[in-house]
Amino acid sequence: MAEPKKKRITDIGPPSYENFLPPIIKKNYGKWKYHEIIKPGVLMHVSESGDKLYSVRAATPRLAATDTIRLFAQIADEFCDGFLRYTSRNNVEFLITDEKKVEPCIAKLKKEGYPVGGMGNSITNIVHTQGWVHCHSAATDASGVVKCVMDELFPYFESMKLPAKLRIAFACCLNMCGAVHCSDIALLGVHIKPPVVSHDTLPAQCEIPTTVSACPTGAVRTATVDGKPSVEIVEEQCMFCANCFTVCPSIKLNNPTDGLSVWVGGKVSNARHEPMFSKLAIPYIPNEPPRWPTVVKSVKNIVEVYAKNARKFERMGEWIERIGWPKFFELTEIPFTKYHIDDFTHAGESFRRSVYFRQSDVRE
Amino acid sequence: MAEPKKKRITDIGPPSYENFLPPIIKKNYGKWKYHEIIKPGVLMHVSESGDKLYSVRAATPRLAATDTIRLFAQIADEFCDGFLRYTSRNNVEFLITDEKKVEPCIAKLKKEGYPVGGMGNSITNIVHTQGWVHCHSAATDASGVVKCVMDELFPYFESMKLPAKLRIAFACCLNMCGAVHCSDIALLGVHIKPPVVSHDTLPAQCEIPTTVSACPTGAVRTATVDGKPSVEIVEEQCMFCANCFTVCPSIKLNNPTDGLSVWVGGKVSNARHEPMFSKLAIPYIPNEPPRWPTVVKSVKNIVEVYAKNARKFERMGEWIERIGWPKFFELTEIPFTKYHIDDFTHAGESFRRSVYFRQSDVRE
Amino acid sequence: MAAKLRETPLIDELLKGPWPSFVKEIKKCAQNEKNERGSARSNDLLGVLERSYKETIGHWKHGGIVGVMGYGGGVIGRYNDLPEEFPNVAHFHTIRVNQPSGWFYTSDILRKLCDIWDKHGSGITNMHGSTGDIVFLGCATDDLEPTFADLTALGFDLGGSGSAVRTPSCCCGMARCEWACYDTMALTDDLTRTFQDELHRPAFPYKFKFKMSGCPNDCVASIARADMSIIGTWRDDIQIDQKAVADYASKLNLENDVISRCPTKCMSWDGKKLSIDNSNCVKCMHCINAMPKALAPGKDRGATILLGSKAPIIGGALLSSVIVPFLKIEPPYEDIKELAEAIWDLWAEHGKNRERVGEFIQRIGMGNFLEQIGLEPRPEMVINPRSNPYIFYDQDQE
Amino acid sequence: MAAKLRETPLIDELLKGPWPSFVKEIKKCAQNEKNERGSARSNDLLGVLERSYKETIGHWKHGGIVGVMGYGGGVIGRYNDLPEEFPNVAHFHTIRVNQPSGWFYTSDILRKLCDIWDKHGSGITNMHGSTGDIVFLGCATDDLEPTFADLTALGFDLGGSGSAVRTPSCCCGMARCEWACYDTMALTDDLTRTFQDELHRPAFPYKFKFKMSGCPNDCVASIARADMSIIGTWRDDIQIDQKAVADYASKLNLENDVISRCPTKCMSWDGKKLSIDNSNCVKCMHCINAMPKALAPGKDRGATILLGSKAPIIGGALLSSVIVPFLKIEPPYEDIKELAEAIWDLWAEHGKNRERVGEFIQRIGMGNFLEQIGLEPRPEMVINPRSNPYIFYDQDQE
Ligand code: SRM
Ligand code: SRM
Ligand code: SRM
Ligand code: SRM
Ligand code: SF4
Ligand code: SF4
Ligand code: SF4
Ligand code: SF4
Ligand code: SF4
Ligand code: SF4
Ligand code: SF4
Ligand code: SF4
Repeated sequence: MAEPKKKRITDIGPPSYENFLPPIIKKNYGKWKYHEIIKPGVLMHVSESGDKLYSVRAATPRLAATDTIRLFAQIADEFCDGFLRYTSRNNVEFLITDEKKVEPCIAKLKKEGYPVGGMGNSITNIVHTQGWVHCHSAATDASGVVKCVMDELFPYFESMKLPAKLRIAFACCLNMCGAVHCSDIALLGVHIKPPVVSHDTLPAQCEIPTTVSACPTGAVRTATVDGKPSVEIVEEQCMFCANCFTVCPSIKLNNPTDGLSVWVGGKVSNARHEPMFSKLAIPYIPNEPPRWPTVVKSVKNIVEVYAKNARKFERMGEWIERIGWPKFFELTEIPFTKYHIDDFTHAGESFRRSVYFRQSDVRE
Repeated sequence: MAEPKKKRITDIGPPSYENFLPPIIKKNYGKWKYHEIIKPGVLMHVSESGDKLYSVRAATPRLAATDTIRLFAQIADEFCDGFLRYTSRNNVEFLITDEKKVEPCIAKLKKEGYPVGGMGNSITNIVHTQGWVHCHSAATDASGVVKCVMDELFPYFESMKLPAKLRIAFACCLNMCGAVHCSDIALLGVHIKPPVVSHDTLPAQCEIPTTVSACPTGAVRTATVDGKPSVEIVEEQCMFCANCFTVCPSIKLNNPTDGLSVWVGGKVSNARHEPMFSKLAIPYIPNEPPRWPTVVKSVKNIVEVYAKNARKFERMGEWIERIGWPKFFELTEIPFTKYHIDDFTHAGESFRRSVYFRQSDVRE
Repeated sequence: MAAKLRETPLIDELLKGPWPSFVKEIKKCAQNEKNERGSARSNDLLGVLERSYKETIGHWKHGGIVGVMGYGGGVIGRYNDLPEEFPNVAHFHTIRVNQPSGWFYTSDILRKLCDIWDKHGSGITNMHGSTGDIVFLGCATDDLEPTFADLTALGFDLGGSGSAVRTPSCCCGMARCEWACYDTMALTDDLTRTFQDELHRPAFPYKFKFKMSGCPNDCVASIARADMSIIGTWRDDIQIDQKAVADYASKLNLENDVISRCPTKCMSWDGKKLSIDNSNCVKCMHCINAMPKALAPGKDRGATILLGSKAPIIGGALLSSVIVPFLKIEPPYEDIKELAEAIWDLWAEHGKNRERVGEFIQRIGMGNFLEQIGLEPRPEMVINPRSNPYIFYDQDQE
Repeated sequence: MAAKLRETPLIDELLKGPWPSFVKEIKKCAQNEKNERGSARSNDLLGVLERSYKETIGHWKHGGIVGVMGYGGGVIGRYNDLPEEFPNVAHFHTIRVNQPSGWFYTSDILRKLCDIWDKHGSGITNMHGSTGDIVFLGCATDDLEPTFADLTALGFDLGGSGSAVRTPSCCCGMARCEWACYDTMALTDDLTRTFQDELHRPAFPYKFKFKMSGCPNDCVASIARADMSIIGTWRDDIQIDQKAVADYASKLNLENDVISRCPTKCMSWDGKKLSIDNSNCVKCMHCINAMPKALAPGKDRGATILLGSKAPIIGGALLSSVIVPFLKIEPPYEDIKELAEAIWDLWAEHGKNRERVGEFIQRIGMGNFLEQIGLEPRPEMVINPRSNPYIFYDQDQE
């Protein structure tokens, strides 16, 4: 059905959030007094006026069918006068004014397969990226790994028994769209083989100087192949960052040998300790679809060792800093390799430049 | 008087230290039990055997006339059976076995103008370098500045009233032979004008490629001057490190505008806190011979503010870390400038990448 | 009627387990009777995915330049490398739809968005993309413009992509959090509106992201993921309700859980009264987080502005660093806008291609950068002053 | 008879004040009747210095290649740029004389050294140079060889200069310190003797310094000033004399001064007994320093070996970093010598001109470096594992 031609609308920006705020929020905007997590997945915010807002947080796989969004809309209609929001970590929150509706709302969500939790000292949703579902750059799948890891860590989503919040993030390549560089545990897709160049298509598809200068280590060099201008890769200089691939469609980096690495100890908040980067724990695990058993086992191990040893309020990185990295590797039984020692631009900043460490009293 | 020709002796190394150890040390070598500083400048070491060794520490200007060394030898004969040693910071220590000789030894040293002290929580001798006395590279004099600063800080040498040890070091150019990079207070000679090239002599005296590659910022470029090969300096790129000057005698960097900079908060020991680099406090003070009043005043100010505010056992850097750099600049009234913000290779590592700092409540 | 679902034994393994399954979501779309073309797409997506699971390799190619008229961004082009086998996902672009600030919705507006996407696309979404957008995943080239027309008619617009301002995002702030030190949602909305042109028409050396967090807990990871991070803070004294502290004292181990965890050890508790040496408080939030009923940020609130965080490509990841230690955040936010524009002008002129602002500052030097944008150097900008002696002394003054 | 002293009104200002005056020392030499040539030199030095003080600029030129036969180092050439005016310091080289370990002397040996220097040189010395040598300051080219002959006859030899092993130095260690975890003086003496060739005949890309400290207090600043830093430590429990602790408890505020200053908070004091969780002790020495009569390092002693510290020229200063977390230090020290030689071989082959070992390791990567010299990677070598994802995965293995 053809619609009548209208003036093209552009640059209007998003609709104002004010259209979507429930009355209780409009009334108490900026006047909340305190909050309490009344049970896993349920926040109660109390306002200066005494008003109370209950937020029920449910997991989503982020990748959502329109029908699922319609389901959430219907649940919101049933329990929250139609008001809901999403969180910065892809959970959905139902904004309830009437305390009596909290439990029925939870029951409904669980029934539909969207569990409630991820609050307080728990493991909440994994921030993640596209993987094999959509991105050309992916060294691994995203949603699949996330699903398997969360299936295993599920009890930590539904409870609040960890020493502190534990944030997991996932990115399928070194571009790190999942911003895994500051997470308690980060999973990162990695390529481990140098790029392969299609010399045939390259002259037409790529700007050679851009491609050469894209490489941070100078591993991409101009070359003439079969009389045509192209580039070649100095393999020893490649650290598989994929930057040449990003700027040149004739370069291929994806390879069945791709896999994942595991990083630990990052954080974003300023609470107690300044924000920290995640640090390398496991350099490489092969892709093992459909259930990625080694990744799952490795993450679970780290979570359990942390849960057992960290003190209350201690995020992963704070705990490791207190006990020292040698102890972390000892407790988790993860082997320490040359890959763990930084060798990029600022490598030297991570060297231990003191005698200030725990001497193990094991004889050499 | 010609001596008979002998076989040339080489590669014998220094005489063994064993030749010079007093009997009490030979006997108790590796068997000292504890020590006490019985008064400023006097250490008592007690051995497991109960033996006691008294070390009396006297200041020297490091630059010593042979006649002064002879004087020390004579004092050692008088009080220590001829045994003495120098310290890693250019003090001289008289190794006394007979407690009764301690006071007379001190009296003699003081009379000769070599004061006793520099122990415990004091300011000991300033580690320093050649300056205008000997080095071609010097942006300032060394011994002269040291003399003026120590004249002013003298009460801190003779007493032990500081919160902790306070180590001062001095280097007359960025080569930092005085290893000023890890001192509580460091004085560093600086050039602030770009090098001047003698195009006449350069072709004969310098290897041009070496000279060009010596410059860390690429400010030295090959050039042809009056038809002869030479180099030119891109002035905006120069940060006055003198590395081109070191490798090429036709480059001159010394200039009457040279001066000094002041650095604070470094340490070497592992006690409580890992070793730390010194950080920039005052970017530039002109050379003001003969008594360098501004340097002296500046150092004294920093010492006094530290002495007044630091807690017991807190080295300069530990104190500043506790109170924060904004407070340091506030208390010392030293202006904070763009020069204080690093802009060299690892600059970014020193940026404040958190919101984790003390907010001053002064309105903007 | 929706086509028969493809056989996908491998990814069907991902239907198992307690965590909600994305495979189930794609299957819902593949079976969506309201959306015939879309369900065929989703069905092919299942096939592609199964194939990737078998071969441990992805099947997507570099995107080309696709988009809507007059916009330089908002759409990510994506093509499949097995178009014969999976014709319905031969082109399978994503549309980034700018979310409302704070991700608040009504059921009504969500349904209308779903209607648009069922009409034109695969029915698959991301709620939300990592930058904050509503992501419509799987659009054919021809469907882009009609989707856009329906979106704008509903009051929505595209988000950013390419070398442009990216969709700003924020924590829920004052809407639902007692710690918000400024109105994150209002600022986000205002900046998004003000910078529509910079958002839709890439003109920078590289992308530029804004993220607003209401307090140092930083619930949108602003310090790690935004070229300009605006993080709420305060500069007077933490508000204390001593009675409430006393209540906590019976539930918490005040000494172990709060006092000794204060990073600057500026708190003390004598069994009756909690004292805070506010001049030494670094606003870390820990004590407030631990006792939300008893403590609250001060009353003289505002934000710290930081610049430059980014993912590692290619010099290594950066966190944002302090550029304005404290600023009152008040509409019309002219100071923030002027600051952003001054930065963009300088960066647009001197930045290299694909050089983020954080890298640019490090390359030209913070001192120079500050001078150019007209800010004073402040010791709060650094952890410590320089330790290397390589100072570029000015030559034009003595 | 010594010449008339030059008029030096400016530097005469430095005769005033309580601190011993170097000008007085130079004047002593200028008036030294035993040493006529030397006193003339010293007198001219006063003149040069006065001139520098007037003009605020130095008057020394680059050194040329001067030295003693068969040695590539040990002498620093130095020429004056006003030879007409100050002919006696036209050449004014320094000789570096290798000090005995720990700087211990007898009055007898000092007098003999002075005799040699009065015979051949200016009479001016540095006790000691910053690397540790006895420095004879102000020697004419012709006097170098005779001075050397007299020195070797007395049992002394030259120290290092140029791209060679530099004069090793050490703290007094077991000779006079209860905390020495190994025999610093014996090791220094042995290494110096073993590496005479490497010390006297520069064959490296740049200088290489050894410094030995007996414990983590590091009284020779080894961690900041040595390419190889050997710092004593222990790995069993700190020795505690509980009675002595109790005595301190009456003098010190044990809680404030010791317990709370322990960086890992691994100590506790119940009013009677001091307990240390030694598995968390980082061997910082603070508690031992604070209570030398009560505490002492453990009995299982040895050293940590670190590599690479240096002054800033040209990539910025470095501190040494851990390469061997713990090693028993026992004669004949074969392990240390082999390690040093393995490092030199690799560095000599692959190091760039004027590249110190610390810079070399950073350039080729610690992982590669360890592999080449045959050491295992250990987590003690880093503050933390890498945070950037740029891993050079080996291609020769799966
Ligand atoms: C809803 C949400 C903001 C939003 O606008 O969407 C949110 C909401 C709250 N956060 Fe947050 N945070 C949210 C993401 C974050 C993030 C961002 C992230 O994880 O990517 C962080 C930084 C994490 C990090 O450091 O890596 C974050 C770090 C915090 C902290 C600091 C925790 C710490 O000890 O480091 C607190 C304080 C606390 O929980 O004690 C906090 C506290 C809170 C409070 C209690 C604030 C309040 O008074 O309402 C809210 C409930 C907390 C809870 O879930 O336990 N929120 N919070 C986000 C929920 C994500 C989710 O679905 O799970
Ligand atoms: C004699 C000497 C070693 C030598 O072989 O020459 C020496 C001797 C002692 N040192 Fe030292 N230190 C000596 C240079 C150093 C240095 C090196 C330097 O300053 O360049 C350091 C590192 C300084 C730094 O961190 O920047 C040094 C850091 C220490 C420390 C750690 C202090 C701290 O809190 O950081 C101690 C422990 C203490 O004093 O409590 C210590 C302790 C000692 C003791 C108590 C050790 C002992 O039991 O005998 C000795 C007397 C201390 C005193 O002077 O107060 N010594 N000491 C050096 C005397 C220099 C001088 O003439 O003043
Ligand atoms: C869709 C999204 C991932 C997701 O699943 O959520 C995404 C997807 C892509 N990102 Fe991203 N980035 C997305 C958020 C991020 C974030 C997170 C954030 O914004 O908070 C980051 C890290 C923060 C940052 O900006 O540094 C991020 C850092 C990158 C980078 C590395 C940029 C850098 O300077 O290091 C690239 C590479 C590039 O720009 O060439 C990149 C490139 C890409 C491209 C366009 C691939 C490419 O090389 O051209 C991806 C398209 C995937 C696809 O086909 O669907 N993406 N990207 C996110 C945007 C959704 C949205 O609009 O809401
Ligand atoms: C004499 C002495 C200073 C002193 O007054 O004590 C000295 C003097 C010179 N040093 Fe040094 N250095 C001296 C100890 C040091 C130290 C300290 C140490 O060894 O503990 C350092 C810092 C530690 C280090 O090695 O990094 C030091 C770092 C340098 C550097 C910078 C090296 C670097 O890699 O950063 C240079 C520049 C060079 O090698 O070209 C240098 C160069 C020089 C030269 C040879 C000047 C030159 O550019 O050719 C100086 C000759 C001065 C003269 O004419 O008398 N000197 N030099 C010290 C040697 C005396 C001795 O043998 O005992
Ligand atoms: S992390 Fe890499 S593979 Fe994953 S969505 Fe981003 S660019 Fe694509
Ligand atoms: S993957 Fe990265 S390191 Fe390797 S060649 Fe490409 S750009 Fe260079
Ligand atoms: S610091 Fe510089 S000027 Fe001073 S002695 Fe060393 S090289 Fe010469
Ligand atoms: S002084 Fe340093 S920065 Fe300046 S030109 Fe010479 S080498 Fe380059
Ligand atoms: S960042 Fe602060 S203000 Fe915003 S939601 Fe989180 S805790 Fe609340
Ligand atoms: S906010 Fe943080 S720094 Fe401030 S008092 Fe509370 S715990 Fe201490
Ligand atoms: S380094 Fe240790 S062993 Fe050596 S003198 Fe200093 S305190 Fe004693
Ligand atoms: S040596 Fe240092 S770390 Fe070890 S117990 Fe003593 S104070 Fe603590």
